[in-house]
Amino acid sequence: MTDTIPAPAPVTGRTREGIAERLAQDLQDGYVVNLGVGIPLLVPRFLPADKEVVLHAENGVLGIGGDADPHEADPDLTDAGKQPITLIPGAAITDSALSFAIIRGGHLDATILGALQVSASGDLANWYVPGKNPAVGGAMDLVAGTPQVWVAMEHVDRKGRPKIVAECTMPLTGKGVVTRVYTDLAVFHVVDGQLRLVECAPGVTPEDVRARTGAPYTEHLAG
Amino acid sequence: MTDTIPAPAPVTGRTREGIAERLAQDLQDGYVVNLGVGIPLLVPRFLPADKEVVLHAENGVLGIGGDADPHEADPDLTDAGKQPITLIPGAAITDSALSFAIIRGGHLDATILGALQVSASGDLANWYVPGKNPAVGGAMDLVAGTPQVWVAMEHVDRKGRPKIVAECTMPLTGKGVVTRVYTDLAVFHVVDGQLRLVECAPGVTPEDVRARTGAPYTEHLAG
Amino acid sequence: MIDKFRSDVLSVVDAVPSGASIAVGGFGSSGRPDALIDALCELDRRDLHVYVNNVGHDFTGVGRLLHEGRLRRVTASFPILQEFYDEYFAGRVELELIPQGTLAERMRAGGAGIPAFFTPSGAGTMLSDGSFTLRYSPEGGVAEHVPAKETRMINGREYVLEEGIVADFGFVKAHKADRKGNLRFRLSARNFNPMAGMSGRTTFAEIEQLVDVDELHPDDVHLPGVFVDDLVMSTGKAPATDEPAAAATRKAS
Amino acid sequence: MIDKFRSDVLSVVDAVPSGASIAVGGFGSSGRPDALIDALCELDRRDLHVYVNNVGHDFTGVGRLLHEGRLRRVTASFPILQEFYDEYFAGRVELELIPQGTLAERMRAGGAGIPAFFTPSGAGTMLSDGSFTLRYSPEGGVAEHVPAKETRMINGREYVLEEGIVADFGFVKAHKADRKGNLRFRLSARNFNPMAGMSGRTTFAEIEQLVDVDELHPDDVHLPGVFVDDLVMSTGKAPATDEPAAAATRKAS
Repeated sequence: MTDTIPAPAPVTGRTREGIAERLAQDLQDGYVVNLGVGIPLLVPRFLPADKEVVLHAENGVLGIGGDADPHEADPDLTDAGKQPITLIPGAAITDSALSFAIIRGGHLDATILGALQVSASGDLANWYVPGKNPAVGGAMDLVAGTPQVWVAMEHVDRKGRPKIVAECTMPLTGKGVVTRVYTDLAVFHVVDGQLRLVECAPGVTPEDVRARTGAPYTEHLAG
Repeated sequence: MTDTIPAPAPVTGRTREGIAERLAQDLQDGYVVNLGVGIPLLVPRFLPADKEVVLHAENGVLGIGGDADPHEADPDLTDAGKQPITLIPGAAITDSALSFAIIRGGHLDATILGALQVSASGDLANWYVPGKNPAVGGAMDLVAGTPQVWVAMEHVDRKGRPKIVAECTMPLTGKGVVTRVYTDLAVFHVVDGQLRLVECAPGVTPEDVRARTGAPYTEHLAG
Repeated sequence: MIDKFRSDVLSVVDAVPSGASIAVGGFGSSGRPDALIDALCELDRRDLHVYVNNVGHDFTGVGRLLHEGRLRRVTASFPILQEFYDEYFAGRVELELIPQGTLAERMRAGGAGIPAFFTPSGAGTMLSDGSFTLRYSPEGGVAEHVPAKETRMINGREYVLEEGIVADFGFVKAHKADRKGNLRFRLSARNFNPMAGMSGRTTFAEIEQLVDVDELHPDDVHLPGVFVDDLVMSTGKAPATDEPAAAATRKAS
Repeated sequence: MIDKFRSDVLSVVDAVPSGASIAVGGFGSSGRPDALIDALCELDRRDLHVYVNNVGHDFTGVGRLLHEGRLRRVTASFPILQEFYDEYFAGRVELELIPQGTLAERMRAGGAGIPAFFTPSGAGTMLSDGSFTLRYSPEGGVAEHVPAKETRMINGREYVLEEGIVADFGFVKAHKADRKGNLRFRLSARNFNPMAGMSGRTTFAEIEQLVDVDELHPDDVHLPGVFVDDLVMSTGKAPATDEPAAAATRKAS
């Protein structure tokens, strides 16, 4: 990571909602998915009506229905962000040990997380900015156990620096764990420990992506 | 263990029921106890009415009420010997992992087991006679986890050979795990890895016990 | 939409190839998934490695698999069945004997992403020191021992390292289920069933009752549907009624 | 006869000395045993080591213990509270930061007689490599790191060895209990509570409702009374009603 990359020409890709909408298209019917904070929490808005995606919260909820309206909020029923929620029919509650048995044991289909950095080999940094307040929650368990770890994030940080980097400079959450990255500019897959650009957002060119990405990757664009 | 100990003069100690009755006196109100097969299964008959002893079965039953009469037998409710049982009010069912978490984690007060041999240092052999059919069940977990392991057995085997021996010749269930031994002739405690004779059965002399015991021990008889 | 209920047990169990490993619930005949086991026989599967507490009696349950020569190895704590031992001593089936609590914890650990754990159970015994016979030679004598297990002193006490079991399949019997695969067990028929369900990469549950998807309260689910792939109806005895526990509960004398 | 219910929380919590370690249930304020924690303050206990997922917000829960300077060390995954970090960076409280699933599994393992287990969570990170700061120096700079954890490659993957937590005390909040100590939790207030109850050498549970001993069906007990030593009534908010789950359950859009 460096501060000295010359600023590329402006490009407008997907909005945060657009990133969530694009990612939602790739969730399959019947998936059980854990969502991190940030853009991932926007994903449920964009699930097609013909897909049933079960949402898991690591405090022991399988089958989140949505945020609870104030009149139905129950202090005994919250998501991992401590927000009051509702349940779907067929929901189940577990204790924390069984919740993380589900996570670590690979029984979720996917986890969707925000990121500070993703490396060329799929390393993820998303829990701690040195010098700030450290807290990890369930992030390290989620990336260790879930077969598909999808990152949803802005392509560059607020200062315009790439968040997809050759090597993470931020403390790692897990090594070689990321399987897909959805950003405002592009979609990457990680295959055999190597990044592949598989899709550019509408109106974004491969050159736009290249100029804003700090890691080596290969292009596998359709069509 | 040897076949060549000269047969001592006959002595009549406690019956099997008598062993169970004597042991039952030492169970305290509120104890949660796991019972092995053999003499231990006779213990519940002799619990005083003013003591509540909760019986655990390793297949996940806390609070056995007793054997079920044929008309109330339920195939979904058995003890560790696969016999139909009843429950007491306040009983709880667990899965096998939590049942053994209770056992191994030291949450039972006592386990009462039969034995093939007990050694001078409290080693126990009770699961396997070489050449016969091997099966262990929960015995090794029970002796590993339970703070008090009480053996209830005949003092000598059918051939008159001592079952309390200097070193076990039978395969061990656990090393240094036995804390008390109740036999037809005597009661022993194991303190700091050493056997102590603390009580002779009525009509039995310390010499009778000495002649039928194959292990060194010290006498700590009351009165 | 998620509907895990299947009407045909054979087409479900058809996914199990010969040579597979299977974690099986049940304790004695209580909570034993006989419909799933019987389907293995119907489909003529062989060379199976079964993780199970007991091998059954007569020729039911895992005992039927044994009787029909379908087992390569049994990992169990209490495989009391004379025909099983006859086959074991003749070198026709392997026995990995482990403590009952170790079996339960190994199944749970495998399902929970824990590859190995230390336990005090079996330390200093033949079940950890490499002297137990895994397989006899058909000509007589020992062909192979269960390997010695790693041990470690922790706070002055000896512990044995045991591995989590991730079986190719989990076979479960449950009392009630909804179409999402949420399971509820009844009394001591629960036993190893949640563990077997966790341990399987793919898990099948045979059930006594299929209930509406809003009938099981979220707090009353014993094993969530996330561990279950397919549901089939159990066969044999009539489904147990709901409340014999009340009849079976009486004041302790 | 067994009756674990006590009317006076202070006489129960009086058993906890300064310097004790306590495993505490709750996730955020959901299922947090505030009556037991507040009693520690009333009794002026100090120098405590608390295992808990969150430190609370404002000055409630573990946050109150922090605010009153009663904590020596916090073992947690998500101790988000600015005052906590202020105390941590000033060297007045230690932080052992661990993954949330590791915290839950360590509490369960300790209660289950498992002294240590391997987990993939945290492998190759600061939370296992010895570089995380356990304690800052009051003069600035690092006084002590969390020691590096043992790692092992198993089937080509790196795992971290984590120890079971056996705490001196377990603090639990439950929804219902009977006098035998059998506990039932409600919705996501269950969370770490069963684990905290297992982890404590001695465990106290504060409860919202005391029910007759035959009211909890044996299949509906979430944590059996064998893990619980004393019961006290919870304080604060009115006991939750039984069936808001139905109200909170609606069709997913």
